[in-house]
Amino acid sequence: MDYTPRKDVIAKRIARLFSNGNVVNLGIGLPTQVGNYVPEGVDIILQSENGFMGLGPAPEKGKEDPFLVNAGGAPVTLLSGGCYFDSATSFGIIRGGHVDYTVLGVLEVDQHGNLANYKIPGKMVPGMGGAMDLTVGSKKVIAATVHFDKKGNSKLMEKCTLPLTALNEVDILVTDVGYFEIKDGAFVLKETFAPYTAEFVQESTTANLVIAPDYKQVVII
Amino acid sequence: MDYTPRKDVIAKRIARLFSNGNVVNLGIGLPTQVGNYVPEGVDIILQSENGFMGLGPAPEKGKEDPFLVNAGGAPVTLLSGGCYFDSATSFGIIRGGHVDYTVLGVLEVDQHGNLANYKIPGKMVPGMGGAMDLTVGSKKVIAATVHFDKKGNSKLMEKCTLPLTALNEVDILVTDVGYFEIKDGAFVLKETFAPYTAEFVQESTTANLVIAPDYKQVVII
Amino acid sequence: MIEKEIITCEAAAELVKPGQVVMVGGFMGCGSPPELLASLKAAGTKDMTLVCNDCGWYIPAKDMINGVAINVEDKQFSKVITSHIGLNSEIQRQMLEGETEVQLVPQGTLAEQIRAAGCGLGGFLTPTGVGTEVEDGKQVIEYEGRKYLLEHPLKGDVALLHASVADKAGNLMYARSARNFGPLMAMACETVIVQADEIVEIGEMDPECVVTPSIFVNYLVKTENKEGK
Amino acid sequence: MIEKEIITCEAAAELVKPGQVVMVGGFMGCGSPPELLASLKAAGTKDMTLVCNDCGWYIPAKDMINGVAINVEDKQFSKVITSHIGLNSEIQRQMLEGETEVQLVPQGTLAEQIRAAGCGLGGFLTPTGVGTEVEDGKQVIEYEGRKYLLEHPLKGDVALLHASVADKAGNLMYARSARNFGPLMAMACETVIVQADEIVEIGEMDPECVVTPSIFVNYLVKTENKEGK
Repeated sequence: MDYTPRKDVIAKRIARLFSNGNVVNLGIGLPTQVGNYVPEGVDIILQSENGFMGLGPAPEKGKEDPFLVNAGGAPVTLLSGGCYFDSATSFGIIRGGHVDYTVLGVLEVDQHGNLANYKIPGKMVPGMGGAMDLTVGSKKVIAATVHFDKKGNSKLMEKCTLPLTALNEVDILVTDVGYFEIKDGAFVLKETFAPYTAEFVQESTTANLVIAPDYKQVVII
Repeated sequence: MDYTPRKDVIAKRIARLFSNGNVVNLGIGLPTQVGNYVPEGVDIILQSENGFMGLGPAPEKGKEDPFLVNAGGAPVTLLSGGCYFDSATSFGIIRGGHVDYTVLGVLEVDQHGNLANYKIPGKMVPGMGGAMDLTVGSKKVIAATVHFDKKGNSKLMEKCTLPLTALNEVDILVTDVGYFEIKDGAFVLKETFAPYTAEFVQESTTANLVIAPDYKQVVII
Repeated sequence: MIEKEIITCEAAAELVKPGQVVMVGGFMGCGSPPELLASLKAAGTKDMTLVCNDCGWYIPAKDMINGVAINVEDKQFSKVITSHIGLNSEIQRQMLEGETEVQLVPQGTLAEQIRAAGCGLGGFLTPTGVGTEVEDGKQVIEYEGRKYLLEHPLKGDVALLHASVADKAGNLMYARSARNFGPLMAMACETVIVQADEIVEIGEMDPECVVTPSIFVNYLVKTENKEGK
Repeated sequence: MIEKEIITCEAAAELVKPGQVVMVGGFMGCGSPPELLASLKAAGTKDMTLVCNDCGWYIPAKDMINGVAINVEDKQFSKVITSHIGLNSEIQRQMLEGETEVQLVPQGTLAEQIRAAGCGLGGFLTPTGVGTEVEDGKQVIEYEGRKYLLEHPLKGDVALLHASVADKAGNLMYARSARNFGPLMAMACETVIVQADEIVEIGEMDPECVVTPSIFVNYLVKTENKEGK
């Protein structure tokens, strides 16, 4: 079965996990795109770790406010009902379990829910920013990644090799192939996204994989 | 030499310790009176541990604001330039050493700077309120008390017998007889208030007492 | 932004269950929600643990009874965690006669314990209480030559707070010195119920001046009698 | 209420000495004081330790250089304590080539360390970093079945902050997401210097909306070019 990376599929599936009133933090990069696909009628509150909640869409060109940026430094807007706070409060919100979902990009993720996404020793050392706090503090941690790396290896690992962002904290992994819960040392396959099948995932996975009793193939539009 | 308690003398002398811009917290009771005697031209900022700075005088009768009270629950006002904060910030200010002087009442104070002012086991157990934080956190702690108890015993003790509010934290003791620094296990007499003399203090003190080289008798008006 | 449910005082009181840890904002009653506390009294719920800076004024002879004193009077709490009870003779009596367990905590430590619970911290080191009875049973940790007590977080099931203004999303502002413990308790409790003197539309509150972000608030109750108790 | 001294950028830069720990507000430059940093660059002060959430943008090819990146460029800091340097290739280069010591700290831990210093705490227990490289060399304390790292306070000599409005007493408000580390650093440093876009008379600021109380501020500098860098 052929595989073509489809980041939009990942963002779309994740966006459907949310329900009304959820507080969500979206990491930089692919996770940010999730915000574009939240279904009509689902009203979530985006928290931005640099100090506000009620994060809105990017402003029109020319209307950027230099004093209102997201955690990636890009200009954004504030929705009605949002508010500002300092960084200690912001991370109090995060660490205190008041964020329902955090969506984070991935360098490595393993069957134990370990996540590595901030450092490749000797090559890429940007610092962890808020990622460690977000991973430890959020009620549910969603890892978002294309299913295969550039060499064609599955991103579903038995054990991370890079320095960890956090230990055993990832609850859900969404790739462009399927939706997995991470539980008891295994990736539990809940859904594959058509045309991919459970067999396809099984064949390409060396890590512990369990097919959930309620597994199904779904179509992501 | 006769002794008549004079609380106003204590408040007046303490008020002269402050300089422009000092941040001061006045305890309930006698210490509150200190605010009435701050010299013209000295502009201090009173912090109120229940959540504001810029504490002003009591409002006119009939103009009390039920949402603006001091730490004793009495109606007060806010000076221009004051502001409000929550209790964690308030005690961050106190514990963090941002209060220059705290003035506290005394049950017992000893030559080691120990203070007991919150509890008489079995008799009076009001709780420590903010007193422990204020005593530990303020840059300078001033204990304020009449010089003799009702039985005529000096309040200058060798060792407190009641449960302590804080250990070795009192820097200055002001009574209606004199002004003392507490240093190296002794009360260091800096001033007596006329008509009292150093001899009078010596005769009535059993705790360690040192007459400061620059000791002088002063008149408090 | 979704709106929070606006409920009655009576419905609010029903959300508070026996055995729960109930945090009540306020300092000598200033910042306590009088109507929520009155309905809690009427509901007669017992066996709760109270966390509150103090137990309010209780001087019946002068008709000075405010804050949680009306609930303390009915012995609704089997345990009270507080910093000061000096102006409530009734809780002092209950404590001395062994009717109610009272745990006295330095005010700054109490505030920080509540904050720690809300902020996901497992504890903090404070110099307050070193060398006093407060130290009993606690771990002492030395850092840079100074001794500190290791204090742990304090969380609650329900917070009962008073705000001057809420917007319908649940963002709060408080009135002057009535702010005190409100913002901390809002972060530290599962269910947060706020008596607001005014409830405005979403967007009417300056986002720079919001003190408690909406995400911490579960229910709003509109003050009926603005003069309060 | 006494007024704070309003000084020039140049005078402000002279208050910052070699060897000092300098805290700079801002997140990707948003909330950093551009004119104070420009004068610090002009002063050429070296050997300082920088505490800042990040090192700003440094992409010279796109003319995107902001925040402390202009000072990093001149190697004014011998040590940098920060949470993120991903958008500043120059500090990454200095770190990898051993020219500048860089200590990377989780952002929430950094914020809380600065707060702890300002609030007189000797440390706190955070779950962040357990089981990662951040744990190395730190005490792990278990509480209620969960592991925490004991982290200690971080204080500074000088804070360089940006406010939208200051009153002459030194009370501050910030602009939107430019608030971030400012209020924390103001409490944690001996000398606090604030570049304010607007300076108003005492009494003109709503006391409910003050974010940083005046007592933390030592000097004010009025922004000259409001467009900033």
